Amino acid sequence: MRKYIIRRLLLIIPVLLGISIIIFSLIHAMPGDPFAHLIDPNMTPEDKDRMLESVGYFDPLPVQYLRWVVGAVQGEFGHSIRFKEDVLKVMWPRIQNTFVLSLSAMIFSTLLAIPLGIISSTKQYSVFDYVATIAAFIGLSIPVFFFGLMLIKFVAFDLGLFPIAGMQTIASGYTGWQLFIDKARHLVLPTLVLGLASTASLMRYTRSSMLECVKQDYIRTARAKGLSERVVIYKHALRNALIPVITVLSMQIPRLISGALLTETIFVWPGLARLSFQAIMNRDYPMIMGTVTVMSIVVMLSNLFADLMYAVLDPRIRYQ
Amino acid sequence: RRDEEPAVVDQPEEKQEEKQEEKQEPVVDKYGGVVRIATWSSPPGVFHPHLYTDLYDSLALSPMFDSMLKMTPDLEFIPSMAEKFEVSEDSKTLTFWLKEGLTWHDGKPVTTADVQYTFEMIADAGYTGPRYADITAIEGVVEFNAGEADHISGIKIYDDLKISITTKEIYAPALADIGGRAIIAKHIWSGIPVAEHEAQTEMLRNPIGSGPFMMKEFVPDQFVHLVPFEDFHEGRPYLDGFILQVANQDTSQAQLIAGELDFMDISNIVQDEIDLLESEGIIIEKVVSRGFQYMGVNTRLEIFENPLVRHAFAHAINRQGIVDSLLEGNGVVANVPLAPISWAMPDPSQINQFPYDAEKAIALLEEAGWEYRDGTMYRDGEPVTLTLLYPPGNKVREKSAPLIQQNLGAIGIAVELEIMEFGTLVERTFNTHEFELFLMGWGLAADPDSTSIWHSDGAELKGWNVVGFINDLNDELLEKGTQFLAIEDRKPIYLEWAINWNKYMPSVPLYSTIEARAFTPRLRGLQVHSFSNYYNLHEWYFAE
Amino acid sequence: MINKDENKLVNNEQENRVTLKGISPWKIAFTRLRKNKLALTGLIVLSILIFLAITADFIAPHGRDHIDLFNINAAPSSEFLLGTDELGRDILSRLIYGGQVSLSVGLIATSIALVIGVTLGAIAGYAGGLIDNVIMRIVDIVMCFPFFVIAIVIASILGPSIWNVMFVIGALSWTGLARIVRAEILTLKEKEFIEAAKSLGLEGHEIITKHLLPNILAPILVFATLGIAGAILVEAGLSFLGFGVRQPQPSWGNMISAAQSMTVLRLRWWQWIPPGFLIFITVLSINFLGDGLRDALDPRLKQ
Amino acid sequence: MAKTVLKIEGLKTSFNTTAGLVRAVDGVSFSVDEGKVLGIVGESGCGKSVTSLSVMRLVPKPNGHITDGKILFEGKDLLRIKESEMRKIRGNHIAMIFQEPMTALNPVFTIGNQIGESLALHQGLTGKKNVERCIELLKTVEIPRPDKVVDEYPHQLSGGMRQRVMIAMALSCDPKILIADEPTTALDVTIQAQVLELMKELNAKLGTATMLITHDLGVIAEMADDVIVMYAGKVVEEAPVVNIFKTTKHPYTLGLLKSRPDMLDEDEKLSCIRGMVPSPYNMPKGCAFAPRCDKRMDICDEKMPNLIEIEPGHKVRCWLFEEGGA
Amino acid sequence: MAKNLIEVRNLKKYFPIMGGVFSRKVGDVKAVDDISFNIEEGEIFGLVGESGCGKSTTGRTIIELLDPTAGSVKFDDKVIYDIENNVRMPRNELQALRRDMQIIFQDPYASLNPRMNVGTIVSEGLVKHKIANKKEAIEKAKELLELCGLSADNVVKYPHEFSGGQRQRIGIARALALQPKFIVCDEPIAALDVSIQAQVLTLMQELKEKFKLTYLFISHDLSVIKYFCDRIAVMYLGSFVELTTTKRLFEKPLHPYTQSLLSATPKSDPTITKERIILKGDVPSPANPPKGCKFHTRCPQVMEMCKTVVPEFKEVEPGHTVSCHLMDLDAR
Ligand SMILES: Nc1ncnc2c1ncn2[C@@H]1O[C@H](COP(=O)(O)OP(=O)(O)OP(=O)(O)O)[C@@H](O)[C@H]1O
Ligand SMILES: Nc1ncnc2c1ncn2[C@@H]1O[C@H](COP(=O)(O)OP(=O)(O)OP(=O)(O)O)[C@@H](O)[C@H]1O
Ligand SMILES: [Mg+2]
Ligand SMILES: [Mg+2]
Repeated sequence: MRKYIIRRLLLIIPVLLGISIIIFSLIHAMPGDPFAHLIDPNMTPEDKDRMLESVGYFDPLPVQYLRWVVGAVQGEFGHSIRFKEDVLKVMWPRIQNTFVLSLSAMIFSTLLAIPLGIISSTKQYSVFDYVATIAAFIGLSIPVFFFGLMLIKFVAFDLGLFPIAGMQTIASGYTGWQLFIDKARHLVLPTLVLGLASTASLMRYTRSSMLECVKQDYIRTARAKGLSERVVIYKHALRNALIPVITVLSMQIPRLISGALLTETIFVWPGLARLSFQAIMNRDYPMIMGTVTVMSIVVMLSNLFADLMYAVLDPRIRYQ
Repeated sequence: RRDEEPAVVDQPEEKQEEKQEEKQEPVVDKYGGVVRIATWSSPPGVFHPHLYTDLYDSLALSPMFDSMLKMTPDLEFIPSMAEKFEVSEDSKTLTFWLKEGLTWHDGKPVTTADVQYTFEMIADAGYTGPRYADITAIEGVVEFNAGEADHISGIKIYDDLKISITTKEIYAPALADIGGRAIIAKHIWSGIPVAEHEAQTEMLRNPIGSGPFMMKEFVPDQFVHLVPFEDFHEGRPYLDGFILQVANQDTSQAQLIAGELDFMDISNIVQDEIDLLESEGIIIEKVVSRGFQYMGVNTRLEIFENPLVRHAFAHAINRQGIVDSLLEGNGVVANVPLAPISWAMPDPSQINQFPYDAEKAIALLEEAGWEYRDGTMYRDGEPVTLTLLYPPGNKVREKSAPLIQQNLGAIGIAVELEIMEFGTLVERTFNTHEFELFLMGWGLAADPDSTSIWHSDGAELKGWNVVGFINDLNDELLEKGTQFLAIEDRKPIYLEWAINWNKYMPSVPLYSTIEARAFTPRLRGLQVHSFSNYYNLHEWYFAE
Repeated sequence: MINKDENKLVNNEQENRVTLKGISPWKIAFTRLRKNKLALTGLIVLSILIFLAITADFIAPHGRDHIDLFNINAAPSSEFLLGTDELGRDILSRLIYGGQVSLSVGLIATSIALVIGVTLGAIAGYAGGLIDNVIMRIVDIVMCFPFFVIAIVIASILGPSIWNVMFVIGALSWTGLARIVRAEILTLKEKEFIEAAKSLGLEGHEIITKHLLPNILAPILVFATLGIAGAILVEAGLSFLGFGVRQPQPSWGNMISAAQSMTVLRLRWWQWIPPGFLIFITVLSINFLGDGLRDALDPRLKQ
Repeated sequence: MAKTVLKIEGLKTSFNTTAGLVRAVDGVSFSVDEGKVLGIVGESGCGKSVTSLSVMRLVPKPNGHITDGKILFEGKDLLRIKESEMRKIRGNHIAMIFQEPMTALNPVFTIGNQIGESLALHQGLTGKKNVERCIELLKTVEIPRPDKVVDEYPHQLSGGMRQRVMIAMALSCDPKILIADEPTTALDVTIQAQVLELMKELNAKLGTATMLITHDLGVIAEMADDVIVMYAGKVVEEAPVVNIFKTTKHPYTLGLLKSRPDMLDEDEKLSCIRGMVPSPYNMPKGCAFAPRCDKRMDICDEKMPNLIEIEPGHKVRCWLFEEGGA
Repeated sequence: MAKNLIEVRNLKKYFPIMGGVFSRKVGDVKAVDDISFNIEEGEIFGLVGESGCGKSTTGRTIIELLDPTAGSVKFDDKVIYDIENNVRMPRNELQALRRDMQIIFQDPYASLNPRMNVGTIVSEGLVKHKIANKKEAIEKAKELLELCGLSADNVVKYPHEFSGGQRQRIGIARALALQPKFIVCDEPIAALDVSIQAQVLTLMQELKEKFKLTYLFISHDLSVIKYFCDRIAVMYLGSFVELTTTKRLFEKPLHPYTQSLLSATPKSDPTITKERIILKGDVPSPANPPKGCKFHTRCPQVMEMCKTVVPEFKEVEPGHTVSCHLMDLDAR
C-alpha cells in the first residue's frame, strides 16, 4: 500500500512536467502581455517595455521556463505580476475558499444524492423514482450560470432568504456563532449551484449501483439469514453500492475545483478558478502557472485518493 | 471644520430643503456609518499611487492618498494639501506652500521632502511603474533618470513647507500632472532602492498616505476596508468606514436594493434597471462620461487611406440609433475625440456632424473610387469584406458591433465580427497593427491635450496613435496646445485641431455615454464628479 | 451421428422462439428503445429540433441577424411570436438558427472526443506495456488541464469561432472516454473470443476494429449522449464568459447568456425562458435517449 | 419412522417476465424427514433453485410469486405466516447453502461478521461470545486456523473454504432443515470430495433434515437417501436413491444416467438425450419431455401424465406407467 | 506406431507478477513448468488436473496463443518455436499454420463475439486466409453448421439466440472451418448441461473420425477423460505427475495424486461404498510452489525426501511415466 502510494506520487512528477511545459507554451503563445490592459496615454512604449523587462518578459522562453521550473522545485512559484506578491501567498486564501465551497458542495450533494438514490432504487419504478429521475435530469441540463441567476433572483432577492453574493457580511463585526452563521448563509446558494450537477449524477449512480447490488447473491444470503430488510439494504447492499459511488464522488473533486469558475463568478466567490481566470486575462504568467500547478496536483491527488478510497472500501483490492 | 455646504449637482429641490434642515442639527450626528461601494473586480492590492497598474487599485487608492491640488467637479484646481500655490510669470514654475501640521497616517509630518521624493522616485532609473512619462516635462527629470544628477534640478525646496517645481517649457497639464500627483511618504520608502519597491508586498498592502481614509483590512478578491484618518487636514471624515466590495455587475442592483451595497457606478444605463432602482428609493445621479467610444480604422491600410472612406463609415453607421436605442438616450453622438464635459468641446455647429445617411455614404465611397453594384460594394473589382474586432465586457459596445455590421452591410460592405479578449485585442491593435476595424473607447483626462493619442510620434508600434493618423497640421496644433496655461489661450487652438481632426476623421467616433452613480437615499453629502468616483469622500455621511 | 432428426428438433425448438428469431442486436435495441417511452420521446424531440435547425432558412419567420432598432426588447406579438432581443432581432428565428450551433457543437465536439478517446483508449488497452503507459500519462496530463483556462487560452490563440469551440470541447473531454475504453478493452481482451480471433490468425488492428470496438459500443454510446448534452452546456458557459461562438451567430448558449441580468430575468421572460427551455429539453432528451440506449444495448438486460 | 420436518404440497411458483409468464415450479410436492437427505436432481432451469427459494419465501420480488401450494414446516404453513415471523425461521430453523460460494458471501464484511450476524440475531450472542462461537463453528467445518479466518474477508479464502464458511453459517443456529443448493458445483473434484465428506459427517452427527440440490448424479449417489428428479418445473420421478439408479423408470432419468460416462458400463457407448430443455415461455402441451423422449407415444404430446406411485415410495410421471397410457 | 503430430519439449510458461515502485516484475506464476510430451496423429490426448494447475495455459502455449517462456514445440515436423535455440516461425508462416491448429473453448458464451452473427463468426477465418470470398465463405459456413447439427439458416443469427450446447457447436464449426489437423479442446463441455454434454462429446467423436483430427482434450473430469481419450497426462501445479494410456491409468494409477483424484470422483452407484482418499488442504499457489515434490503438502504418503528433492519424471514401464519418489522405493 505504501509502496503503491509512493509510486503514484512519483508518477505525478512527469505528468506535472508535461502539463507545465504545455501550459507554459500555450500561455506564451497567447497574444498579449501582462500590461496589455494598461491603456494609459501618458505612458510611452518605452515605459511599457521597461516594465515588461522588469518582469522578464523578453527573456527567451526556454530560459523563462527553466527559471520557473527551478523555482517551482524549490517551492518558489515566483512573484505575481498583477498582485506584486508571492504566487503561493496569493493563492493560499483562494485555495481555502475553494476548499470550503467545494467541500460544502460535495457534502451537500452526497447528503442529498445518496439517500435519494437509495430510496429511488428500493422503490424502483414508483412515482418517487420517476420524480427523482426527472429531477436529476433537470439538474443535469440547467446551465450553471442560469441556475445561479435564478436562485439569486427568486431565493435571494425576492424571498430574501440568503445574501446575494460574497463570502461574508463585510465589516459586520460578527464573532463566534454569528460569524459562522453569516458565512454559512453566504455559502448556501453557491453550494446549491456548484453541487447541482454532481448531485444529479451522483444520485443516478447510487441508484444504479444499488440496483446492481441488490441483485447479488450475497443479498439473498443475507435475507436467508433472517435479517430484516433494513439491515439487508443499509448494511449489506449499501456498503457494496457505495464503493463505486464514493469513487465517483472523489473523482468529482477536480470538477468542483477547476469547474467552479461560473459559480465563483456569479456569486463573487473568491476562489481559485476565478483567480486563474483573471490571471489568464491579465497574462499574469507566474500566477497562471501557479494555479494550474495547484489544480493539476489536486486532480492527481484526488485521482489517487479515489483509488485509495476504492482500496479502503473494498477489501478485495486492499489485500492484493 | 468647513461648514460651507458643497454645491450638490442636480440636487432636486426638496432634497435641498432636507439638507437645510439637517444643517441646523448638531454636526456630530453626521458621524458614523460604513459606506459599501461596489467594484466590479478586486483591486490586486498594489496600493501605491505610482506603481499600481490596475484601475481597481486606483479606486482604493484615491481615499488614502492626497495631492497638493485637487480638481473640482468644475474641473478647476484648488489647493488640497497645499495651503496655496502660485504660477510664475513665465508660466513654467509652480510654487506650493503646504498646509501646516499635515501628517501621514502614521503620525509623521508631511514635508516638502516627501514631495520631492515622490518625483524622484518616479524619475529613478530603477522605477518599474508606468508614470514616468507624466513627469518628463519637469526640468532635470531626464538627467536625474540617466544618473547625471543627484536631484531633479527643476524641483527646489525652500523649507519644510515651500517647494517649487519648474517645467522645461510651458506645460499646460502641469497643474494636473504635478499638483494633482499623489504624494508618497519619504520616510516609508526611501530606505529601499526604487527598483525593489514593487517587491515590498507588505508595504504595498499597508500603505501610509495622507488622505481621509487609512487602510484597515484588505481581503483579496473580497473587499478593501478603510477607516477614517482622525487627523485628516480637512477634518475627520464623517463615515466610520469605507468598503470597496467586489460585486457582480449582473446582480449588484439587487444587492443595492437589498441593502448589501450602498453605492455603485452604472456605466451603461438601462432604463428598466434605473426604474427599478428608483422605485426602490435608490438615488440615481447621472454624470457625463469623460470618454468616448470609437471605431478604430487602420488608416495605414491603402483601403482606408482616403478620408472620404472614413466619412462614408461615419454616415453609414447609425450612431444616433445607437444612442437612442442601445443607450436609451443616455449619451450623445461623438464627432471629435473629446469628452463632452471638456471646455475644449466645440459647438456642434462648428464641425461636421455626419448624420446617418446610407445614400451619402455610398456616394462618398463611389467618389473615393469604390463601386456599388447590386447591393455589394466593390473596390478594385473585389467585393469589400472587413473584419471588426471588439472586446467583451462593455455591453453596449458589444451590442453595437452587430449593428455596425448591419449598417455597413446596408452599403454593401460585408463585416465579420470577431470578439476577442482584451489582451489579445491589444496585441492585434496597439502592438502589431494587424487590424482593419476595431471598437474601443478612450477615457480621457480633464485636459483636452491628447498628444499621445493623435500625434504622429505615437503611430509606431505600441504607440497610442493606433489608427496611424499622420497629419502635419494636427501635430503642430497638438504641440501648440500645451504651450499656454490659460484656457482662453488654448481654446482656439483646440477648436482648430478638432475641426482638422473631424475633417480627416482617422477613426469613426461613435458616442459618449452618460453614466450614473446609484446610491442609497441614506447616503448624503456627496458631490458627483466625472473624473473622480469618490470626490469629497470626507464629507459623505449617512442620514438616519 | 447427429442425425437429421436431431436437426429437426433443433429447428423446431428454434421456431418456438419466434420472438427472437433472426433479429440483430441493433434491431433488438431499437425494439427495446421503442418500448422505453422516455427514450422514444427524447428521440422524437431531438429529431424535431434537428429538423428545425436544418431547415432554418426556410422556416425562420425573420432574418437571423436582422436588427430592428425600433423593436428593441419587444414583447411577444403577432409579428414577433417570441418577442425580440436587445437589438430587436426576432427571438424565434434566432432560436431556430441557434439550434444549428448548439446541436452541431454538441455533435461535432463529441465526435472529436469520441475519435480521440476511442483510438487512444483502444490502443492503450490492447497494446499494453510502454505504449499503454505513455498514452495513460497523456491522458493524465490532459485530464489535469483546468477546462476554462485551456478553453480561453486556445480561444485567444485561435480566435473565437464555432469550430474552435467544438475543437476545444472535443480536445479536452476525451480523457474519461479513453479510460473507459481502455478499461473495457483490458477486460474484454481476456475474453476467449479474442483468443479465438487470434487463433484464426487475425492481426491486432483487425481484432480491435472487428472484435473489440463493437463490444464496447454501449459505454461509448452512453458517453456520447452525455457528451453531447455536456458540450451544449459548456458552449453556453463559454458564451457566458464571452468565449463562445462569434456574433451575430446565435446559439442557445449565447442567447441565454445575453439574458444574464436581473432586469431581463425580471422583465423579459421571452429572452431567457425559450433558450433555457430548449437547452433543457435537448439535454433532457439526449439524456433520456442515452439512458434508453444504454439499457437497450446492455447485454445483461436480456429479456 | 422418522419425523417429517418439511412437507411441500402442490407448490407453484411463477415469474412475470416481459416475454410472458414462467411457471418455474409447477405443482411440486415432497417431504423431508428428520436426519434424512433428500436429493433433487435436474437440468439447469428445471426449477430446483426456485423450489428451495420458495421454501425460504425468498423468491425474487417483484416478478416472482408463489401462486399455490402449502409449505408445512413442523405442521405450520409457512406461506400463511407474517414476514416477521418468517424471518425468525429463516437462518434459524431453516438454513440454506448457496450454489456459488464466490458470490454468496458479502465481499466487504469479514467472515466473523457474516457468521456472527445470525448468531446475534437468532441467539442473542454478542461480543466475545459471538466471536468464540464463530471460531467454534469454523472449527466444526474443519477450517484451518479458524481464529485468523474469522477476521479475514471472503476473497482471502479458497473456494472450498468459502463453501465451508457457508456451511458453518448455515449450521450456526442448529437448523432443523438445511437446504443445500448445488453446494459443490463450483468446486474442484478433490475439494468437492472434501466438502461432501464434511456434509455427510455433519448430517450423521447433527441429524438435520437436508435438501440437497444438484445436477450431478454422482453427488446424489454419494449423499442422498431419497431422490426427486425434476424436469421443467415438475417432479418426474421420486424414489429412494437405490431405486433411482437400479430400477430407473422415467425415460428422462434414464437418459441422464446414460449421458454420464461414469455411469456407463464398460465399453458401453455414450447415448445422449436429443434436443434441449423446452423454453419456459413455450412449454409443450403434453409431457414436457415428450419432444426429446425416445419412447414417445401420441398421448404424450397431448396430456401431461400424473405422478403416480408404482411401487411403495417410487413415483413416476410418465404415460408408460400410467393407466390408460399405453 | 503413428507419427507424432505435436512434439513438446521442456515447455515453460511463466506469467510475471508485477509489483513495487514502477511496477517491476517481482516474481513469476509458474503456470506451466517444464513439460514434455508428444501427441500422435489421430490421437486424443487427455490433460486432467485441478483448477489452476496450468491445463489451459499448456493448450494455449502449444499453439502460440501465449508467448512461451522456454521450450520448443514442433508441429507436423515444423518448428513453431524453440526458445533455447532462438528459433521462431516467421509471423506470416505462423499465420498460415494457424489453419492447421484450432481451439475450442470452455465457455461457449464467452468464446463467441456477441456482436457478430454466426455466419461471420464461422466464416471469418476463411475470409482472412483468403480461402474463399465472403459469399463462398458463408456457403461454407452453412455446410459446417449443418455438419455440427445446426440448420443452415442460423447464419444470420447472433450467439445470444442460441442455447449453450448450440453455441458450443458454433465454436466447433468455427474451429473446423479451416480444416485443421489439430484441435485443442479446452474443457469444451464443462459449462454445458448434463444432457447436452453427451451430445457435444458424441459430435466431437464423430468429427474426429470423419476429418482424421487430433485432439488435445483438456478436462478436470476424469470420467469424461476416461471415456474419451487415448492417453492421459495428469497435471499438478504446472507439471505432469503421470502420463500413460487411459487403460493403464485407470487400472493402475501410480502417483498418489492420480489415485486421490480417481477416488474423489463421486461414485456412480449408491450401493457401492468406495474407499476414499480425501486430500487435505487446497492447491498451493503456482506463484509460490512448494519445494521438492510440488504435491508433498497434500500427499497422504509424503516422505522426508519429498520435501526437498524434486522427483524425476520417468518411465516406470513402457508408455507409463510418473514423477514420484515412491516409484524409486518400489523399484528397490
Ligand atoms: N428472477 C427470475 N425471473 C424470471 N424467471 C426466473 C427467475 N428466476 C428463475 N427463473 C426461471 O425459473 C426457472 C427455474 O429456475 P431455477 O433457478 O429454479 O433453475 P435451477 O433448476 O436451479 O437451475 P440451475 O441448475 O441452473 O441452478 C428457469 O426457467 C428460470 O428461467
Ligand atoms: N494471463 C495470465 N496472467 C497471470 N497469470 C495467469 C494468466 N493466465 C493464467 N494464469 C495463472 O496460471 C495458472 C494456470 O492457469 P490455467 O488457466 O492454465 O489453469 P487451468 O488448469 O486451465 O485451470 P481451470 O481448470 O480453472 O481452467 C493459474 O494460477 C492462473 O492464475
Ligand atoms: Mg439453481
Ligand atoms: Mg482452464
